[in-house]
Amino acid sequence: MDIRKLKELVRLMVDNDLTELDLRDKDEQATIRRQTTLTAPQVVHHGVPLTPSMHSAPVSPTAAAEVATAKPGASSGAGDEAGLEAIESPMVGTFYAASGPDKPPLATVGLSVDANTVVCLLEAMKIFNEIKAERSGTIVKVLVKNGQAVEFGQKLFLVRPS
Amino acid sequence: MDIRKLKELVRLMVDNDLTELDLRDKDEQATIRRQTTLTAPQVVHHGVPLTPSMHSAPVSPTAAAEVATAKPGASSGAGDEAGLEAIESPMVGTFYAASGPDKPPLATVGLSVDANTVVCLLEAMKIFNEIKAERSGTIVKVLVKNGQAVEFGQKLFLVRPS
Amino acid sequence: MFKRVLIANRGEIALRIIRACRELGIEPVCVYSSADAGGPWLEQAAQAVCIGPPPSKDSYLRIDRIIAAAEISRADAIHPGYVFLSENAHFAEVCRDSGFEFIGPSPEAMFALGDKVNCKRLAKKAGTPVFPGTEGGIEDIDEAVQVAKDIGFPVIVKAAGGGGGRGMRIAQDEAGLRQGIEQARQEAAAAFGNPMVFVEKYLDLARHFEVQVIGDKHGNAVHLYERDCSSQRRHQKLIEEAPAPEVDPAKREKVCESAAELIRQAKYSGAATCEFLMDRSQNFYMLEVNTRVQVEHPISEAITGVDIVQTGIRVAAGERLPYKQSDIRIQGHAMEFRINAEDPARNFMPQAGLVETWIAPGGPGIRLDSHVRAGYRVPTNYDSMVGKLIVHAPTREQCIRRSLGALAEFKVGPIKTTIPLYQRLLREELFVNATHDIKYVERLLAAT
Amino acid sequence: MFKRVLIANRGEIALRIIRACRELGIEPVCVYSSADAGGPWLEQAAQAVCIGPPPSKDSYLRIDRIIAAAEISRADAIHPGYVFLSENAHFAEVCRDSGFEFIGPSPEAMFALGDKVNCKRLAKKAGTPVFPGTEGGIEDIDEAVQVAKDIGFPVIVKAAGGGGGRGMRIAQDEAGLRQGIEQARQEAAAAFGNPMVFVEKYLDLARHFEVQVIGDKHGNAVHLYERDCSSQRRHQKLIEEAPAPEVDPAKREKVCESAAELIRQAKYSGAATCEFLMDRSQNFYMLEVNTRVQVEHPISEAITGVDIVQTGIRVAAGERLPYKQSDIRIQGHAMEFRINAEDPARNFMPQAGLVETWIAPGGPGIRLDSHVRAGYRVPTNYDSMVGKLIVHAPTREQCIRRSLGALAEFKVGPIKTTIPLYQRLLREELFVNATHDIKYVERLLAAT
Repeated sequence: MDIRKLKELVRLMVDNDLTELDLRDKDEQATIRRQTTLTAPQVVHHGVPLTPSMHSAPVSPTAAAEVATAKPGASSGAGDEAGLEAIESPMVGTFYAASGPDKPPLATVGLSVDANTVVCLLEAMKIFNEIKAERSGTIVKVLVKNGQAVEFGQKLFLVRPS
Repeated sequence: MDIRKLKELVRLMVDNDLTELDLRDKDEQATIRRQTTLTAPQVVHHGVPLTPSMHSAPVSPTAAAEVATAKPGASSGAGDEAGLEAIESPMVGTFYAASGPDKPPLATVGLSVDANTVVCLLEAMKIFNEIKAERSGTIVKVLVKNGQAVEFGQKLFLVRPS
Repeated sequence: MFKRVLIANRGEIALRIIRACRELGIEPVCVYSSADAGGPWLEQAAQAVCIGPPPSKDSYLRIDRIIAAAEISRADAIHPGYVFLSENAHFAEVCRDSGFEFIGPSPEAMFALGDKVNCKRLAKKAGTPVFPGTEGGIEDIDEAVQVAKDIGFPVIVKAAGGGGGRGMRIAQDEAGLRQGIEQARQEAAAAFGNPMVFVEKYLDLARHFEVQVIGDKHGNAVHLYERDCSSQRRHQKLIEEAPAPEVDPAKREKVCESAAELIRQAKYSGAATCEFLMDRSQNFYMLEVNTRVQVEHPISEAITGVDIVQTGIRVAAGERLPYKQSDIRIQGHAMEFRINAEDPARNFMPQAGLVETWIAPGGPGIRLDSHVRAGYRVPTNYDSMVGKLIVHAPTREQCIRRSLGALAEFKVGPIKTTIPLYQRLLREELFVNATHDIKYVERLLAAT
Repeated sequence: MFKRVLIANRGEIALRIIRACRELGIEPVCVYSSADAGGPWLEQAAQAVCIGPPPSKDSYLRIDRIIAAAEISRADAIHPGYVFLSENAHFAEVCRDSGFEFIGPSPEAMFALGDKVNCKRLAKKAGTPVFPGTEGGIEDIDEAVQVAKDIGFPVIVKAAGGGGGRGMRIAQDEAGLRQGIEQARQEAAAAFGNPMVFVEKYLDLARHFEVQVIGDKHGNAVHLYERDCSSQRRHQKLIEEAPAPEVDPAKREKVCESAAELIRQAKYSGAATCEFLMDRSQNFYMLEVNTRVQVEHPISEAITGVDIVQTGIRVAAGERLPYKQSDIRIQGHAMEFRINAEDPARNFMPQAGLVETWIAPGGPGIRLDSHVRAGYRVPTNYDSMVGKLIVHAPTREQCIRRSLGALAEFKVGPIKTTIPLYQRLLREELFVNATHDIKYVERLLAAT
């Protein structure tokens, strides 16, 4: 599903005040939900692995984003502490710790995670992508701040594997 | 004594068919001899060390010279054979092994030399400069050919010091 | 004018755009793949954002990540450079829809000139010379023979739905044409499910002649004269020069003006190149239009004094072209040598790896556009061009001499480059006399 | 044209002359001292001859050895470059007498313009503006006071036989002048055995304005407009630019033409520079004439398109100047930055030694004239200039921006260079607004 199609779908939703859209065909599957008030994103799940989950909310990404200046691998300086693994950003976007402004952070220090635990959201092109831990263990450090811009490969969390 | 002055002296000699000129003052001393036939140079001696001895003969330097292409230090490849020393060219010019076309070479392999032994002539600006061995020993190799152009620092002879 | 421009490219063209931005008072933002982490050009950017792993399809071709990088860096425009997404109308559209100015033509103008059928139609309207031939498919073979006789043999039979050389036949005479059409139809039917073929003039000893044009959003367009890019190998340009040597001045003016008229008709803004073949009688036939800045743009900059990249940014920001056609005059002669990390002695084997020695030439008339320095590692993921040497001199003869000097000064190692090939080509009689054609490099290479 | 030219110089100017020779089809021959063995520019010569040990007096200043090298290499002309023997009329004469063409003026013309009294006399005849003042020595103090009043204070009292600052006094008013003449006379008498002094106009906030001129052996001479070299430290030029900023076009034409007329009067062939001071009212006063190609010649090449070094060789070979004055037009703005191996943070301490990093800038409008590369060792025996960065752009403002970009790209280490100083000067209001003068760099350095 190309970006243009996704953006058209999101525009369709916004224009018509839709809150949820669920599409499936033999190659693609997408679930999009949005809120009509200026609140935080709400998480969705995706079915087919290659199709990203999305969530649209009329939040200005540039207003919230801080400019990323760190280089990947140099972004934390703590990524190679003995025995720790880093959860790295698989994309470029803005980091959100929680699924809404009133919600608690998805992952804090001490949280036990498994491969499927959603640890944060990354927003790009007004679409919110949930990021999973992809490993089992315990969060020992959160390396980025809420609203911070992150680049591909940037370390987001340190995890002590279990 | 600057070049202009020397050249003027030489021109004076040529123009007036002089064969010898001997000049001395408190700072400088020069002896210049020339032959009026197209033969080889004749050696002269100089008094004050800083003043080169000279000899003028209407020999075309460019006709006799071969273009020097070797770099100093790379000109023989034999300069650092164990225990040998090189006699290096103290100037730029054309190498003459003998003091005249009918004369034997001044230095051949096997010749014993001392510091004052004249081993060759170097010609530049129509002036012939005698080159001394500057050391005692035996000539073991002649590194340049008669009529060859040499540059400053180029190795001319290898000597086994005594 | 833009405050911040995101450059969706890498290497020398990223550096070229950085330099242009800097001089316009714009902050350049780079995106890069992890293979390009530490790339020397990134140091010169105001900001650099890693967008993905080494493969282009996961980084430099990822529209979503590039747009996301533009968002987080708060850029207000995106420059695509060349190759990658530069001729992707969808990308241009996404940029616009996402609120970023695309530094290049509108998606509509890009499509209008990018589609070959549409482009040929526009070209005819603008008076731009195109290949003569049957316009649509051939129904009747006798009619095709008549067309071929009208335009003169040799002709080429092409499949309407074709590509990749299949469904193509070159015919030297009527018998060959009749046979060729039959064969091409069968091949095209089998390959593309569409037996439709058409006939066009075929040129084998042509020169590649391309016209640099640039337009603004106010309907103005000028040409910056032409480039000759006949020194090619496998359709890859090696040496380009401007102006094209030994071309009749009146014919030059006419074809260059027709190219400017074509982009005016297409309401095109930004830099574009109209590519032609030129036959021995100096007739021109348009091949296609490239809707972006080209690798070889610096030689046109050299002979006209126009900064094409800066102008492209300025017109994208809505400015009018700062010069009229009458301001553009050819000054001297320029050549560009693409320094590719390939070994010409070993069938142009790519030479990725560490560059230990990089000694660049200098002096009057020498421009080097390169992101490479000693200690740089050429990644295996992208194309092999490590720099462009641009040489400008008062005449073509002096340009050749100056180029030979610069190439002799240029030392790269241990990786091999195409420098020795250029030292050879600059001494080839065909090139020196400008009696070369687009196949001469391949003929020379085949002969040795 | 010459077949082989011997270059009696080293470093960047040797390389510059090699490049010029190569493009003219001449074989360049270099001489070098043993300190310069392996010098990168020697690789580009057709032949290189070692002429002596490191000290200049034993190598690059040894006329006999240079002539001998010309003989053994069968050169037919000798190019002196700048500094070393370039303004030595005796050397020019020896070259001629030895059968080698000296690439520069005749000894007579060199002497005519090199002698200050003679030069001033010729300048007056040619209409070249000189400093007003007493022409000969002062006999009567009252008369000197009257001259000073006529030309306006401040004035400078100079010893006729003087030099090195002794016998010089600056006077702001009549009392100061009377006292100054007395003191200068006593000092001059003691120092030079000659109490004769004279009075000239004194300028303290002037700009350095110099006109590039070039003549042939057929009585033709043109000027290539001017350079402003006001960014100096201890009389060493740091940044040069062309044209001089904010100069009245009519005044420019007039002074430049007067400089061309001066060298016509002197029957001068080759390149020369007439140096002037320019006061705030844009009055010009000639300082001296340099009878050779200058370090900063490339910026004049940039704005006029004339290759000064090649032209100098061509006129020495007897050719006529290939252009008339009306062919010379100013195009854009150019600046040159002398990259000196000196540490501006530590009182410009010289930085001889190994250059490990040498990353040169590139792109449009960037020219680098340098013999240096990574791995080169800067010898302690010669001057500290390791390269010249020449930047050309359409306007002065764009030239400053382009220069800032190029200087930011230029990385040299571990030796320190003057690059950081230039990055600072290009942001100084006095320089940016062209309200600077020949002392502004020293004032800035003293203030920090």
